[in-house]
Amino acid sequence: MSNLSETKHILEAALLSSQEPLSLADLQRLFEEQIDPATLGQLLDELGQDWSGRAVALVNTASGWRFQTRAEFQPFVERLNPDKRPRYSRAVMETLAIIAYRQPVTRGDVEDIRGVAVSTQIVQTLESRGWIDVVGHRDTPGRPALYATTKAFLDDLGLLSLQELPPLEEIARTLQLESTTSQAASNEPANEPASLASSVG
Amino acid sequence: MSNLSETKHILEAALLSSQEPLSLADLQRLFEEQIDPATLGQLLDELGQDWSGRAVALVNTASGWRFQTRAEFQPFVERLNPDKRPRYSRAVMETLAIIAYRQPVTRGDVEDIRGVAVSTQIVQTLESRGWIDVVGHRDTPGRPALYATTKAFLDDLGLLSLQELPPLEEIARTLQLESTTSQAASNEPANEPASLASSVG
Amino acid sequence: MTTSLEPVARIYGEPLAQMPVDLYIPPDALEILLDAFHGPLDLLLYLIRKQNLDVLDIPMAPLTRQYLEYVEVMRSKNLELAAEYLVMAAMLIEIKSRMLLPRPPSVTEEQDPRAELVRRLLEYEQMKNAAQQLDAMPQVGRDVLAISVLVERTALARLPEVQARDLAEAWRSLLYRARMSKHHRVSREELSVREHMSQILRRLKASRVLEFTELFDPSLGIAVLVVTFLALLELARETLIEVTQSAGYAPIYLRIVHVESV
Repeated sequence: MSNLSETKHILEAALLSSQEPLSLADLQRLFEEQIDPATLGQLLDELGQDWSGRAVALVNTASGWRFQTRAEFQPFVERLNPDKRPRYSRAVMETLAIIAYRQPVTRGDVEDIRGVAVSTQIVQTLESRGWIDVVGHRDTPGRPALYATTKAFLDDLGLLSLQELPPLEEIARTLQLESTTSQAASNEPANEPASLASSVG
Repeated sequence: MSNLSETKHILEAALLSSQEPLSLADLQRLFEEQIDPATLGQLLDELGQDWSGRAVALVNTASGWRFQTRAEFQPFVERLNPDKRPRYSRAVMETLAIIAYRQPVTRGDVEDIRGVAVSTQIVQTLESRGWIDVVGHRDTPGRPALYATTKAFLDDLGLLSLQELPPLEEIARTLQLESTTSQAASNEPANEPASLASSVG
Repeated sequence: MTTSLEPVARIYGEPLAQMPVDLYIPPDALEILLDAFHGPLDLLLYLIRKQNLDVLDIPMAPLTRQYLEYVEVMRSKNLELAAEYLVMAAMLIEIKSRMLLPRPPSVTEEQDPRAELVRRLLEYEQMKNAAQQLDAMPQVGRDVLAISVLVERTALARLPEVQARDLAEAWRSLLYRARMSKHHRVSREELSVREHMSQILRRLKASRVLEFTELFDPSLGIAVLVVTFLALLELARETLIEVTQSAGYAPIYLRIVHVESV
């Protein structure tokens, strides 16, 4: 490699023009001569810094590196293209959350947690977006499909791995309050919502 | 507009993220406040300069401004996406081989050897590639064109001369090893292409 | 004609003349609201949170009453009620009745009839919140755009690559098809002759007439001279060129046969 800044420009052009995130292996393939992984990492770091403070950023996702606009830029885009992409319904997002946090799960598992039937359409919406797929079948009657989230899901949310998902709200509260619960439960007062509300201190 | 450099970043992001070239009118629409056309022009100039010397360039096309990779970047992209290169059909390759080894030949000669008609399209494919051309006409009825391979053909195949083509004796030998019926072939019928070979040496 | 208002619903057989105050929903908004609740757990959570109740110490009687009132309203409006709402109603009533039974003083959490309901409510609430958080994250395509600038390609379409060995392969398949293997011998010299035949024709095409000696460049060596001469003879034999000499020792001229008619 004759020139590091030229190499950086090639990396930049590859990342700007690629439809999909590029892995380190992909980026290596750009060059005829082997490029040292440490150098590659350093160039990517530099590139990320070159782009800091701009409306486009270099991000590292599960499948690799890619350039994307920053969320703050979206209002400008929407002025240009007023038809914005619709948000997914709550049913879709809840199904997605359950699959993301509890994977692999069957549709039945999702239904148990949500307390309602999960329509085929909801599952299809997520499948056709490429965010979930069938990773196996549970060995129970009917052999229901087990769903998990895909790399594309992480990519589209700009995440490296599932560990980067927002942490679930602590269930610990339950345990902490359980002692008070049992006491309160033992002498349940008159069925007045007001008085009950007061028990929440 | 509070900040010109921020405006430039917005323009940059819009141009990078748009699938289509953006006209000056499109770019104006990005901003809530009217942006002075002279300022817009100046910012685009600056942006173009910021990108000079990189593998991606800002270009002004008939339908507006857009970013695109420079032509020099193409070999890198192709290394990244080694999509299968197109291949010539067997008919084209055989025609080319006959012209290369037996030149100068007419289309009729090629047809005699191949045993099938040679379409105009096949000849045109090789002519438009610049690999064969007409070097004369045979003085027979219809005065058919005589084809030969060109220097461009040798250049493109990385050959100094036709003698660097794989020798045909070897080809014949390998074939003989394979062909158990070679003796049967010795009493060759009259209409065999071999009659052409007899014209040489 | 009766003056009494048509009851909105009947609860435990008692007509309910009015919507529950805290549940009042404009009638035309009911369908929207039914849509807004994602099942019985969601509705229960709404009722609990709205009244600032502790999920871990749910007052079963009022909650059950309110839940049933709500379900009755939905039914009275002939809205298609998901079976899950009725299953939940039955569960709430069952829990409520079990709560009324005297319990031994050493009751543990597991034996609390509400435990399963609480577990489900908390798990659902956790996922509901997680869904909101996920939804708040920037999504490619919705909140951020993936960049993919145009790759400038040369105007020329990608052309097939051919190697010398591909030609040999093509020839080989020809030989095989024509069963020429026995009698067809092509030597390097012959190929070289054919190459020079093309070269001579090309030169004649450009200059129309060549003097015999112009064809030969002694600096290329004897082998080339010989091959050129052989090529010349072959061209003449194949009547591709005309070789003329007006008299003995006069210059020999070469021309393409009938080139003027081309």
